[in-house]
Amino acid sequence: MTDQPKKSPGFWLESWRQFRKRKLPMIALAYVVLLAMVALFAPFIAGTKPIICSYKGSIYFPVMGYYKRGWENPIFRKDRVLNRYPIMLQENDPNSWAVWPLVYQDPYRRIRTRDFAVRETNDQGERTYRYAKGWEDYQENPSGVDGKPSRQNWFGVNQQGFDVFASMVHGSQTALSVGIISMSIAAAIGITIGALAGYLGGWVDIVLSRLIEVVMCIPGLVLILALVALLDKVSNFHLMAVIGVTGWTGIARLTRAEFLKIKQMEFVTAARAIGAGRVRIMSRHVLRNALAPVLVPISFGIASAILTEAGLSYLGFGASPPNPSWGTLLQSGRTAIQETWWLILYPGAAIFLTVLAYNLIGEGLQEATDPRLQQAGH
Amino acid sequence: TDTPAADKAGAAPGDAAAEDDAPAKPFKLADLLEPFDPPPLEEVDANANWQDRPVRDGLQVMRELLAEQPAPEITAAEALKLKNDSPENNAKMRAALGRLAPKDGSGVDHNASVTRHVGGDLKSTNPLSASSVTEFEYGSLTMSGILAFDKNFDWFATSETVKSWQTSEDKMVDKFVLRDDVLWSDGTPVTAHDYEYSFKAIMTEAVVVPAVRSGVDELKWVKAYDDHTLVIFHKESLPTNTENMQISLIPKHIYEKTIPADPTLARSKEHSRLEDDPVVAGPYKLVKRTRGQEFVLERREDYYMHNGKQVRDKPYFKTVRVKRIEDFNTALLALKSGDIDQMELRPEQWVTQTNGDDFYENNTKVYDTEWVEFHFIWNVESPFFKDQRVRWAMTYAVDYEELLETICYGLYEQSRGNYHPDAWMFPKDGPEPVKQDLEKAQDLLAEAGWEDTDGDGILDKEINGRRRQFEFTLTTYTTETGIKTATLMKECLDLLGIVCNVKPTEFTVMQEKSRNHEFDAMMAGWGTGTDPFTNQNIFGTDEGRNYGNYSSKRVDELFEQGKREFDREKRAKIYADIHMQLWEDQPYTWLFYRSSFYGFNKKLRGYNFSPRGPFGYSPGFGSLWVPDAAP
Amino acid sequence: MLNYLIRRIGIAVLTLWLVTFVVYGLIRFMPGTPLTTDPAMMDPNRQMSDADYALLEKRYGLDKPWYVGYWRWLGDAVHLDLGVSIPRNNKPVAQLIGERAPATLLLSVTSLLLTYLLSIPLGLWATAKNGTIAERTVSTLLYGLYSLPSFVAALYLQLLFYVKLDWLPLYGLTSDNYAQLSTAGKAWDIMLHAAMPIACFTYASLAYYSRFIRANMQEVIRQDYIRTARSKGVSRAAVLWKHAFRNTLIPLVTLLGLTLPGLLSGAVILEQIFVWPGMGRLFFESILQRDYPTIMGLTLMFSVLTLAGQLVADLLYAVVDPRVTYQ
Amino acid sequence: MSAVIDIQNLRTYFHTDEGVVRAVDDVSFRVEPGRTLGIVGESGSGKSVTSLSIMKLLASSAQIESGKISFLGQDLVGLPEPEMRKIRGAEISMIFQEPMTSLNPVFTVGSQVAEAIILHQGLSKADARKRTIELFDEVGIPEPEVRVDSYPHQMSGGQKQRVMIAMALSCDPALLIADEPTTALDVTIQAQILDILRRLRDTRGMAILFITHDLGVIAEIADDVLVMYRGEMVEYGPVLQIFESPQHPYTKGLLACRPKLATPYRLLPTVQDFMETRVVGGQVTIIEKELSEERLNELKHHGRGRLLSPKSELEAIGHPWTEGHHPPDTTTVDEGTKPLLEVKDLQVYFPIRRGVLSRTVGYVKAVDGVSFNVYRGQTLGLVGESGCGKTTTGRAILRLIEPTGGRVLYDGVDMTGLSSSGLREMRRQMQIIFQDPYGSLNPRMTVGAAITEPMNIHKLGSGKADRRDRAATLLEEVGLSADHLRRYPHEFSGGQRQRICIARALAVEPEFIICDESVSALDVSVQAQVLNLLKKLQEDRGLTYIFISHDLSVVKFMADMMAVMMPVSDAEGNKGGKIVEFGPSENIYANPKEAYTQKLISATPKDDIEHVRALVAKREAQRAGAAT
Ligand SMILES: Nc1ncnc2c1ncn2[C@@H]1O[C@H](COP(=O)(O)OP(=O)(O)OP(=O)(O)O)[C@@H](O)[C@H]1O
Ligand SMILES: Nc1ncnc2c1ncn2[C@@H]1O[C@H](COP(=O)(O)OP(=O)(O)OP(=O)(O)O)[C@@H](O)[C@H]1O
Ligand SMILES: [Mg+2]
Ligand SMILES: [Mg+2]
Repeated sequence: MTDQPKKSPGFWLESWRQFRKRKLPMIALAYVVLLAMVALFAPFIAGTKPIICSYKGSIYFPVMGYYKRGWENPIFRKDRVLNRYPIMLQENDPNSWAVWPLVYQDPYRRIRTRDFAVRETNDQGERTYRYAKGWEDYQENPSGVDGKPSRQNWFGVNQQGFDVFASMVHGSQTALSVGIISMSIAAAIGITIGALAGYLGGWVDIVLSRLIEVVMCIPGLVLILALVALLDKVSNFHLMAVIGVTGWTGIARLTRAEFLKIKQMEFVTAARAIGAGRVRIMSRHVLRNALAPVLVPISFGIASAILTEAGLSYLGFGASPPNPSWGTLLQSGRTAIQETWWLILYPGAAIFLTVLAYNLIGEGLQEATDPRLQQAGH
Repeated sequence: TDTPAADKAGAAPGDAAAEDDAPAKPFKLADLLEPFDPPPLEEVDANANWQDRPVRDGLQVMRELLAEQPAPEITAAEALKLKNDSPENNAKMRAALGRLAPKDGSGVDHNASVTRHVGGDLKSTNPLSASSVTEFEYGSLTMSGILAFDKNFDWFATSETVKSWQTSEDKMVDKFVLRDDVLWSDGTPVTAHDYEYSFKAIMTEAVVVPAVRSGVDELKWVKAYDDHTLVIFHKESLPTNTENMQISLIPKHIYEKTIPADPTLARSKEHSRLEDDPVVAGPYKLVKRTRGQEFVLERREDYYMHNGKQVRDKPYFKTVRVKRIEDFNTALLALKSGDIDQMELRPEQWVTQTNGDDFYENNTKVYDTEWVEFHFIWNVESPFFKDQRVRWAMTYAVDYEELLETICYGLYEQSRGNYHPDAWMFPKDGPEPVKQDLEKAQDLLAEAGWEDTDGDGILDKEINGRRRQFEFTLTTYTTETGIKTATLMKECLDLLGIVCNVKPTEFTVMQEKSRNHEFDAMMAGWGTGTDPFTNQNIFGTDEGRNYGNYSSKRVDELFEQGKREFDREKRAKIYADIHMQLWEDQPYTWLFYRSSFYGFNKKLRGYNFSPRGPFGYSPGFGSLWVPDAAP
Repeated sequence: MLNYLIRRIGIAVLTLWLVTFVVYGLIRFMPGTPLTTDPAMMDPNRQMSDADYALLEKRYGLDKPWYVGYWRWLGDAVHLDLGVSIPRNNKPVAQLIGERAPATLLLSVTSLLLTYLLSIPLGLWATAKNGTIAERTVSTLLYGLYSLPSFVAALYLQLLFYVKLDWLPLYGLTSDNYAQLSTAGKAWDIMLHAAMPIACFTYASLAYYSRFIRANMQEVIRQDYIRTARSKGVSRAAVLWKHAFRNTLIPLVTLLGLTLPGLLSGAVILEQIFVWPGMGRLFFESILQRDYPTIMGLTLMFSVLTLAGQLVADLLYAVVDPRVTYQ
Repeated sequence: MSAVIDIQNLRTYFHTDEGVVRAVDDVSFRVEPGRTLGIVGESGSGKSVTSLSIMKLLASSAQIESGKISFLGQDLVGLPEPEMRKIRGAEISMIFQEPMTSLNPVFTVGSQVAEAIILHQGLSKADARKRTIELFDEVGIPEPEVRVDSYPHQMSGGQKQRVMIAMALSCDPALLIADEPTTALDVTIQAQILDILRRLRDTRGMAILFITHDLGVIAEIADDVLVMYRGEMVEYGPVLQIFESPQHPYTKGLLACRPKLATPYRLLPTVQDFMETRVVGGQVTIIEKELSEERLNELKHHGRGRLLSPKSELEAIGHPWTEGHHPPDTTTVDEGTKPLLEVKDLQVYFPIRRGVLSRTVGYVKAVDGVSFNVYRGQTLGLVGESGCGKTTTGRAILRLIEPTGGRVLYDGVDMTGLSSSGLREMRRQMQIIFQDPYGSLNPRMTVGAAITEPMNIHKLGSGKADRRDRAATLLEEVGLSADHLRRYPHEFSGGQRQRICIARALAVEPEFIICDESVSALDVSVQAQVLNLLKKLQEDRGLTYIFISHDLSVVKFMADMMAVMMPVSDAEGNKGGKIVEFGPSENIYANPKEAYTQKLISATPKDDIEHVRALVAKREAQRAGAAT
């Protein structure tokens, strides 16, 4: 043989190569990755616990307390710092120093003056505050309609005075995980069941189609309420599980329909003729060609899970509060929609960008997996 | 609009669910009552040594009560120009706008109509089926009973229906002489027999009554000696007997035919028809009803006119439209545009959205304190809250300042225990409001043995040989204030090293868990009864509403004493003692008293407030009026 | 095929049985009964005695184990008796559903029609113009709409069309003076009332449907037979509409089948905001109140619709694609 | 006379990830009304792309780089799409090379033809339908009234092709572009089609651009011939000139490679015997070669002679073995040997459904009681009218469709009773090359993946790299290059796809292959190469083939035994595909018994120089007659 053939990279790798060439989907992907980073490092971006501090001669990382409360060193509780790091560090140890998160705000509480000042009564019996050094400019968060975006509260505050920016930063975890995890569950179940039903047909189809119908018929609300009634602490994970476990039926039906159509095609017969097994035909031959209608509900599903979470919060069945999620923020903005526009605008924009991103990725994926599109120089 | 289901049920009386209960119990009127043979009237009269009780006109009572208060500083027109942005303005506006119409009804626009707003649906128009606020509201407009209480919870017989009211000296018998000019809306006169029949129907096992049996079942017997003479026999001599005599009234001449055939009150054709075209005895009559949406009442001319003579005050409105708008934002928009004339405002609506000209253009707003307190209930049986010190630690942990200022928008007052400070039974030197004191809380917890021994930041303690983390669930209704308050508590407890999981819970689950005492802690609220004895079922050992399992011998004894004591002064002392005992034991952490906020259309006048809000008493809604030349 | 239908219906009955069984078990398993809230709703002065409570429980058969309750329900349901709503004063469930269905259908059918009417041309247009600036802008706009929750959009609509412009009524199904209107006036009145809810129902699904159509179209327009159609000189629109679109009907039919049960399910939040007497609220309230007969009645109805939707979709597959046959 | 189409220096390139593919590189020609230009050339040389360039129906990655296409004086290159649409279908129509995928699966074939008629001739629906039926009848579709309502998947390959022809002819275009329009048609129908084309051309002055690889067909119809090679035009001139004195070595090769009915060769000469191409720095140089005596000998004597069924069986089927009657190297299978494949009374019925409830109202008896034996190492040729059930037979043997009745025994194993895993095992040994190469390739799989997949499944080769090497070798063996591994099916020409399918079938090294019209789309040079390969494999590995084709010369070249299939009416008048003649291929050619077989043999186009001369002379005479 004269020339060594270039390595052929396989379907998914090739798709990725194609995907990479597309500008918009790549931007969207970058956005999602950025979101993931924000979610991961949320306490570093917005929080009230120092990232790193020197206190009484040792170095601590109180910020870890956001991930797991035990990771915040117990010395702070013993010294009754009680979440008032700015002032208490200085009060307890004048030599201490600390590196603070980008924004001194907390998604779980309102920032109050006592965080960075001690209340004193002066000789005239008036109340004054002694501020921690370097914190003199800080103000406590306003609440409700007074909480317009400001230098300190970039995106304003909500009714309770919780910082919107901090809530959104920490809420990106929910936004990301609720969407992706629930839809991964739904897609995995939906595609598998739809593929089996559509391809195998016969009694398998009869049984699986009934399963789809049963799940479709059981009202999701009943399931969610039953679950919420049962659990003491409803976490986002539970919601993801419910959304995922109930949300696959549409995907399954679409997959099944597509499989019904594609299995009649000649190349499937050809695959059978070379002795390919069912699993192989389903996964390598049919599924690849059935992606178009299935990618849409998945990419929208990721986005709509975020909205579902918001809707559940609206009805009072969301995750246990305080649950900094975009949905709950939006929801809380509803009560005074004319005044607190920032509670609609920022989370709304974030949801929009995310919906857009997932859809662009979905579109990109669809194009990237379609070899007939690949040459059309983008 | 009859469905086969209704027909079938109508044809086959009895309840489907009870079908297989071996020999289905035949319908027997008043089968829940102990047999009793009321003595002849002469005998009753002879033994009673009657003492007269007040027979009053609700509006007149109100006029007198208002007269005791200082005269309004400003006129209504001035009040309507004011903005309600300070307690002073609120007081002025309430006084000015609360003025009642003159007794003779002059200056009242009797052709006016009003559109009210309710949050819940009118499920049934049958007085026996009433169970929720909306139905009792409907009842107060369409029915006129024999008894009522004023804004201070003082009882009287209503002069619209009653000529005289007497109680025997031993408080075991009450006698009413009824007026003969009250007619059902179908023209039949209302008689004492209607009351007797209503009572008996309520006390029939087969008849489905969700709520109205309570209280009435304390009565021994109700007897109509003739059309006008109604005598009520009690089981015991108690100050609370008066309340129990509130019998929901139904027309005997109609229901004695229909109830035996359909004790469910709803399934038969006839009952379905009555649902939408009820026969009423009160000032207004139902003319239209769209379930889940609205119902419309119209003034009955034969209510105040009898044989061409005016025998009662003419009700002020021609039509009363009651709309159900669940969504408070929509309701507020409707109020602003004049689509509805009155609504209860949410606290956040009070502080936002109702301060601009768009609100004041058509409306004004007022508020008043209600005797509704909110609290955390601690389940005394739970391993965490058995210890009184822990409960106190909880009380000290609450950041009241934040709670009142931010969550309650500075609108509410901090609660100081079981009874309201304005109430007559509140102790003279009652407890002072608690201030947050985390150090004290920490110390109390430490005393109770809760300490963070493993350095994970969470308090723990050895209970029954096992180390337990201090982690509990705080259940709350899915209301905004509830969730916010619970969230604040979580934040506060977090500082103490206690994990508190906030769990907003739907009403039914909350109720179920409460009844079964399956909770650690719960955010809840109690409204007030008309009498302090009603709190017995909240704090008495093993009582129905004692969800937190609180038990104190002393409190139990005091309640029993209070129930039998007729003297107001002595009762006040007894209930004050209860108050103090409860405060010491802290089965609850009392948080705040809720106020009620109302938006009214500018045309409306005459609204006043009782500790239960503007409508839950006599005359309540009946005092609202629209001046002749409404602005 | 007739055999197929009969078999499918037979299986559907079994499915229905399974669904109702599971749902009944689930709702009985949830804490609380229809009576739980009754004592709490009462005047603080009054308290329901345990005896009264037990009496009520017995009356509604709640003292029996749940499976007994199920069999009873099933027995009645087989005789087309859906029972009566417990908290709604024994109103027959069939009547309740009957009262709510028209208002719900008005919204859902109109909005479904609108969705299809708008999204099909949009989808086709987007296919033809794929990648152009105009198409990108429109898609982005639609995604924007999609991400705006309807409970927010509803409020803005109310502010705009009611408060600012005063064009549309704020809430409800009819005006107060509805009874006095002429027939045409009545229809117009209802249409005005329905306008905002319909808009809220429709706008979000536009993005979804048009994107769905575009995705499927993109797969099809690269097939050889599209080239054939073009070689015949068929106009661009006809190529898209007739040749390509027909080939994307299978997924679309599936989607239609999936939306069919949605026709009667209503939307809790929107109905609450617009005080719309629809199924969504009824269902939601019934669940909250543990109104077992009503929940079951509604579940049964939804299930029948769902199953019908699936069956119709399966039958339509063979109509829209001759290659698919019934086994 | 002004040209209908005049192309000058056309260049059409594909811009792909791997670089520019110069599919058409500087091609110029013109066709006058009433004349036919035949385009021949190597598979993949740019014939289809040229025609698509004229139609402006190129894939989005293709671009006309330069050149002029003028149609009736109008420049098409710069013509806006709406204008172009008016021309398409009405003035220029095209028969696409792959009829299988070119029909819309959800419309009946009739409606697809009628659409064009309604569109361009403004006929009513009913009239259009009538006209469609007429057209169907004209192009030889049996039972046209019924067939108009068939869907594409219900028709055989040849039937679909005829639908495409009907569609193209429906509007009397000024220019007809026919891209391999008769590949899937048997010769009788091919002759019928050619007749129609000729008639239209002569009576209406239609210009025809006829792309084919069959030089016989060229001889039959073309006035001028254009020979393409690697995107370039290598020879262009009147048909006689090309046949008489081919200039370019490629043309010479082409003329020599074609298997003829009377071919003496056992292997075929290929173009490589006439020229050598060298690619030096992207520049292709062609070096002419002479077919050496030595090579000729090799071709004539290499390879095995015919292998006939055992004598007893020959006896039974009416072709007794008579010593001396057979070519000297003919052998028979030993008596008592078990046949490798036994087909017994095979039946395949397709239900016909009607009405809303799609009740079954009858059956298409595609295969109705077919029996035959194939012995190890033998090649069975299966010929027959298009639509008679050849493909269906092949599929039923492999149980790709469930037979309605009958039995298939392979190596003693009953195929009809096998479980799915058993079947999968069998498919290691039995392969089929599908008639529809494009449809049978997964559009989302590269060619490399498609060819290595069977090896993966059956665990052949030692690893990924090894499999890829084997795939590359296979591709080269069928005349493609290893570079093609990374490409997707849609990036190939029709003939290239067909070769990919052959390579895929060979990948598992099967012992039995059904070739369904497997070389029909290949130009003679590549066809020769592929046929040689198949023969060589048979010799080396003892492969067994069923060779389905309508091209009798190819079948005769390949087959030991031959079966002729035909729809035969039974007592009730229902037609069912049956074998009407079965025997040693030499015998059948020499002495066809069935009238149909005779017709087939006589209708085979001839391309010997005398015949071409006669044809040309006749045409000239006709033209002269018409002119006066
Ligand atoms: N979409 C595409 N992308 C890249 N290359 C392509 C594409 N389509 C065709 N080609 C290449 O262009 C060349 C010319 O193809 P074309 O279809 O014109 O061949 P052809 O002469 O018609 O061959 P055949 O006789 O096999 O049909 C081939 O080498 C083919 O591989
Ligand atoms: N799925 C189907 N439904 C109905 N009829 C079918 C179906 N598939 C094939 N047929 C019919 O069966 C007959 C045989 O078809 P088959 O494809 O075997 O023909 P063939 O001999 O291979 O023809 P060709 O040479 O044209 O490919 C044809 O008349 C065809 O119309
Ligand atoms: Mg070609
Ligand atoms: Mg064939």
